[in-house]
Amino acid sequence: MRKPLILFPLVFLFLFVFASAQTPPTPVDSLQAVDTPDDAGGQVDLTWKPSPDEGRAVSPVIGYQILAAPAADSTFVPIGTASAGATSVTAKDRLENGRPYYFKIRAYAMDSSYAESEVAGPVVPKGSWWNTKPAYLRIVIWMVFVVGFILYNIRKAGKKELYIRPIAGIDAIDEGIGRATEMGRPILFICGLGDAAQAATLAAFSVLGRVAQKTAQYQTRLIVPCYEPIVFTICQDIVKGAYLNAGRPEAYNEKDVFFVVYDQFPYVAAVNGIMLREKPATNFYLGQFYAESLMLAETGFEAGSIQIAGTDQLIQMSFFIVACDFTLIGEELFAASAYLSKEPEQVGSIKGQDWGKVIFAGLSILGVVSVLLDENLRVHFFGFFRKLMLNE
Amino acid sequence: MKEFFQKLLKIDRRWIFLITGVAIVIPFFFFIGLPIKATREVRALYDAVEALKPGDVVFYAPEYDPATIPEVQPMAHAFLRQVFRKNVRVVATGLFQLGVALAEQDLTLMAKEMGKKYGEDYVFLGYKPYPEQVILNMGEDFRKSFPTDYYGNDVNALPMMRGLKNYSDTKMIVSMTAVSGADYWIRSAHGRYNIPLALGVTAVMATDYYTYYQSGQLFALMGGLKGAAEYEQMVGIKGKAAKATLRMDIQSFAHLAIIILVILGNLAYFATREKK
Amino acid sequence: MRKEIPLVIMVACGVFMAIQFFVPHELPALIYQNLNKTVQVVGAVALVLGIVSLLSLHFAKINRRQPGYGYSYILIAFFFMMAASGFLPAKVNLGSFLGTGDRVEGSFYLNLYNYVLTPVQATMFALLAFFIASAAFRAFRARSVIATLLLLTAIIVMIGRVPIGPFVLGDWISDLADWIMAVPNAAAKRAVIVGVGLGILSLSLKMVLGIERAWLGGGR
Amino acid sequence: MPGMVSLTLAGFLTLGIMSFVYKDNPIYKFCESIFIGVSAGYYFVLIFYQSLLPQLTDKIGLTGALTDSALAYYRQSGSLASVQWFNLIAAVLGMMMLMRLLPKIGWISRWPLAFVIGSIAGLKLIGELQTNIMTQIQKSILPLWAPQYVDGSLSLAASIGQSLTNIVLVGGILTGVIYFFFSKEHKGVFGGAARVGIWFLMVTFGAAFGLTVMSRMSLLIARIDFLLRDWLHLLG
Repeated sequence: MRKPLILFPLVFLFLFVFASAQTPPTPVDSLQAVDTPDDAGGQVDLTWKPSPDEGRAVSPVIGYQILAAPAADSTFVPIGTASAGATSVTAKDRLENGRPYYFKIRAYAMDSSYAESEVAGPVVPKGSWWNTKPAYLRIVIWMVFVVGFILYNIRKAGKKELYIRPIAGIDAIDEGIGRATEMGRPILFICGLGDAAQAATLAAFSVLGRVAQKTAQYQTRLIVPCYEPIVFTICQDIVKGAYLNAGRPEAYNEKDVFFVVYDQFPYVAAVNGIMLREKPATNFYLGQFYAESLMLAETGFEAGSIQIAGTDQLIQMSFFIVACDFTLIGEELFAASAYLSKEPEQVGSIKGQDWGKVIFAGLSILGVVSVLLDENLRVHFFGFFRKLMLNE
Repeated sequence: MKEFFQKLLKIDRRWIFLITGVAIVIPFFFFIGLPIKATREVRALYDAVEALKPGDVVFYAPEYDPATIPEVQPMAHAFLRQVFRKNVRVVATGLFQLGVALAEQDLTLMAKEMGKKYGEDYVFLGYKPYPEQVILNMGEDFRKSFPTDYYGNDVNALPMMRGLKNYSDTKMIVSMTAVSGADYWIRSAHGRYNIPLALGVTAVMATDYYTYYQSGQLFALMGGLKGAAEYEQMVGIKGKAAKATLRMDIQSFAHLAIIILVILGNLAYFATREKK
Repeated sequence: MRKEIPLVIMVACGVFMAIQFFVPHELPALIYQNLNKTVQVVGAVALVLGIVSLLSLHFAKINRRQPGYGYSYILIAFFFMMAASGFLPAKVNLGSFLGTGDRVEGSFYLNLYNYVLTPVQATMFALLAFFIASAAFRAFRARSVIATLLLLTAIIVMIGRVPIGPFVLGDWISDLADWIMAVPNAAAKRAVIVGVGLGILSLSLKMVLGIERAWLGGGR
Repeated sequence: MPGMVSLTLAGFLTLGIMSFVYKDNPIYKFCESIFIGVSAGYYFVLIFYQSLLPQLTDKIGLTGALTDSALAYYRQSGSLASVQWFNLIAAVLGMMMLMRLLPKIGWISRWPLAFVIGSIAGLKLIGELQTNIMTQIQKSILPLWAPQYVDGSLSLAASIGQSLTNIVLVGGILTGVIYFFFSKEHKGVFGGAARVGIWFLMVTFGAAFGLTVMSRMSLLIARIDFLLRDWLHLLG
């Protein structure tokens, strides 16, 4: 739509030269200009009442041109257009923050005659420091609730022992390490194919920390082939640190935490090769996984390894459930670090998450019930909650 | 009988591989042409594109690698054919490192076929790592992440990019994707900048993204070969070009083979278990 | 100091990124965009580190004459061939079947990509079909309620989503498959999303607050 | 141009990689090494040209930052928007990352890592809340009794159908969420609900698996199509 509008002035010029009789239209009325709220600046909202000649029979108004100038008496330059029928526009071009601007609107008629409105302004466009749109306010409300819950529980956590239900996949982690130690075979740990930006990868890091600490104690070999370069550097730090903490820095082998390749299938080819050659006793697949999940898990099965998997990717969970011995489903992966560490702050955060689920469930039930209830009650009372919490 | 079942339970997986392979090869020689119905979620994209005016711009984000060509490319081709046929213009990125070359090939091929000109009818911006950041940057201005396009041209020098600042100057974002990058589009492009978003995904991903379709975050969703076959039929692609339609037939038999294997496995499991 | 400064940097960046979401002003937006750019640069440099790790691993294998060290020669040779061809000027002609240098159509670099990486990727992906068949055969046993549900829905979806299902059994099978996709599937998926969402939220919060610092190495 | 050499290479590699389905063997190892070497080289070049070079040259990066000193630029233009500060930061952090190669000061690489991880964690904090939690609640609020009208009159069958669907949806979401409760023991009614929740999860996993079969089969079909049609010309 924009391109033809840019051509308007040219067309008008052409018509202006060759038109014979012209009847200038009535200009637009009540032009108002205000700085656009909740923006980064450089924008001004203009509103007006349309020219009554939009609908006249002889050469009706076919479009508007927006003009701006730094002073009311200086030269106005076109900065945008609006089509006939429009009553508002946000001027975006050629406006700088912190400088005053005056605006007027030129109504063009079919025969290229035009009329200018009164000048509006001055307006100083500026950026806002806080987004006051309701959608953003609701996010703040939610932040206060959910983050508040988590923080509250983290603070409270030191005072008394908190219960966490058993999670089979997490209990299996120690078993897996024990098995490898008994069999004298290595452990393979894969942090997934996600980058360090993915939460599942971050969750895998903390499990890797625990596993590395144990393998350092038991002197079991830990192989960590990495996919993403940043993840690789972090894994090195984690394993090295864990061996240091366990008092066995000499047992750390830098060549066992290595970067393979940043490409899905070459990576799988390499890891499959490692599985078939090193025959690890236990394989960990924690983090973000894609199509390779099943190739890894099936090869691991062929190699006779116990396999423990966890991911937040729904589809890959289904593969892991089918092909692995233990699977951490979704949030269980995120609970793993807290569960393993038993640190009060960590456990507290899990409790905070549960409270988050309570509000989720509570709001859903409230919503469902309110839909069933009397129209008035719903609109006035529960409607308040919905407006407060939900972007609809 | 029991012995047979016991053997079946311990069968070498290479036999399973062989059976699967045979079940796929044989139907290639017997084309039946089973009927395919268009579903609501696929039709939504077709209708939305049909409703566009010539000169409108769509943002197109192909993110699939050679490995997912069979599923995603038929959709991409059908979609591009329809878009170019409607004289709608296309701005594209390729934010998946393995798919950049493919994205470029697809666009060039379809544009050539439909007689479209680079820089006027379509623009390919190319690849930058950390897709989510790039997607967010483009919500401010395409030029923030892509001062130059894939071919190294200054973006401002391309006629089509004039007056095209960010997503809000496009009518919709359509991503044909086989990677989790789809999440970024939902979260950062639709979530933050509120542009209508449609996805074409692999059949695997369809489960994941169906929720987003239901919740309205996606206005349309195409899943796998089936979605592609439906789209091909709506756009009216015929003959050899309609790859998805042809292959849906064979798919049926492959599925049957697996189901029979699972049933056999269960028979064997129950037959041997009772005797213990 | 080796752990405190990174922690401070992380907390500062984290808090800033969270808050900037609510600030439309151009200043935070500007910082934000440039932070993103920085993330890209750091990622690119990390890849260089990764490649150094890969090469040093294989050079070490060769030096120590570890079993299979011969393959390391091949890996290293192909790496340098690929990298060199990518950096060679386009003018350099490597011969009729190798192509030219640089990353232009018909160059050695793109030929290697098209004729080595691409077909092998597609093949490996296709191999998954075999793995799925074997996994399904091995693991889909109606051992318990849970296992039976898994098996049954898999079969219904498999048969309902291909043309032969409705063709033989009638339209109800594809309707049932669609209903499973649309209703129970969507319901459970939302539960997973909410759980994962809370998990990520809490993890991010712990990161921003500096409680979770596994990434710094060695826990506490 | 690509000619026989490339095609033969492609065919050889394909078979070599496939051979591991049978068992690990020297040809597989050989192909694996080629595959990794080529891929590593490919990304090395790609990242260099597509992200390192453009970010660190021109106006946006190292050379820019070093040539026209950031401060001078600021004084001259007076506007923060055009300052090159950030490019200097990016370049310095990139350099710090490289310090890993030197064992003595390798620890400094944690700074850029902290930078990356912190930025991402902060970004996620809001993003997750908005897309994955708020939106999902909104969509979970459904009427348990959903009257459906066909041609203006209430259709009982359709209403019951829709209501049932809604009840299953709401029930599935709630029980699923209960399954993920960690701080309460799963027993009694609560445990029963959690059990129903895991049933729903299993249905989802089954559906995901079924769909995946579809996806993967189509890939294999395409591969075989290529073999039979384009390579062996067995099909018309």
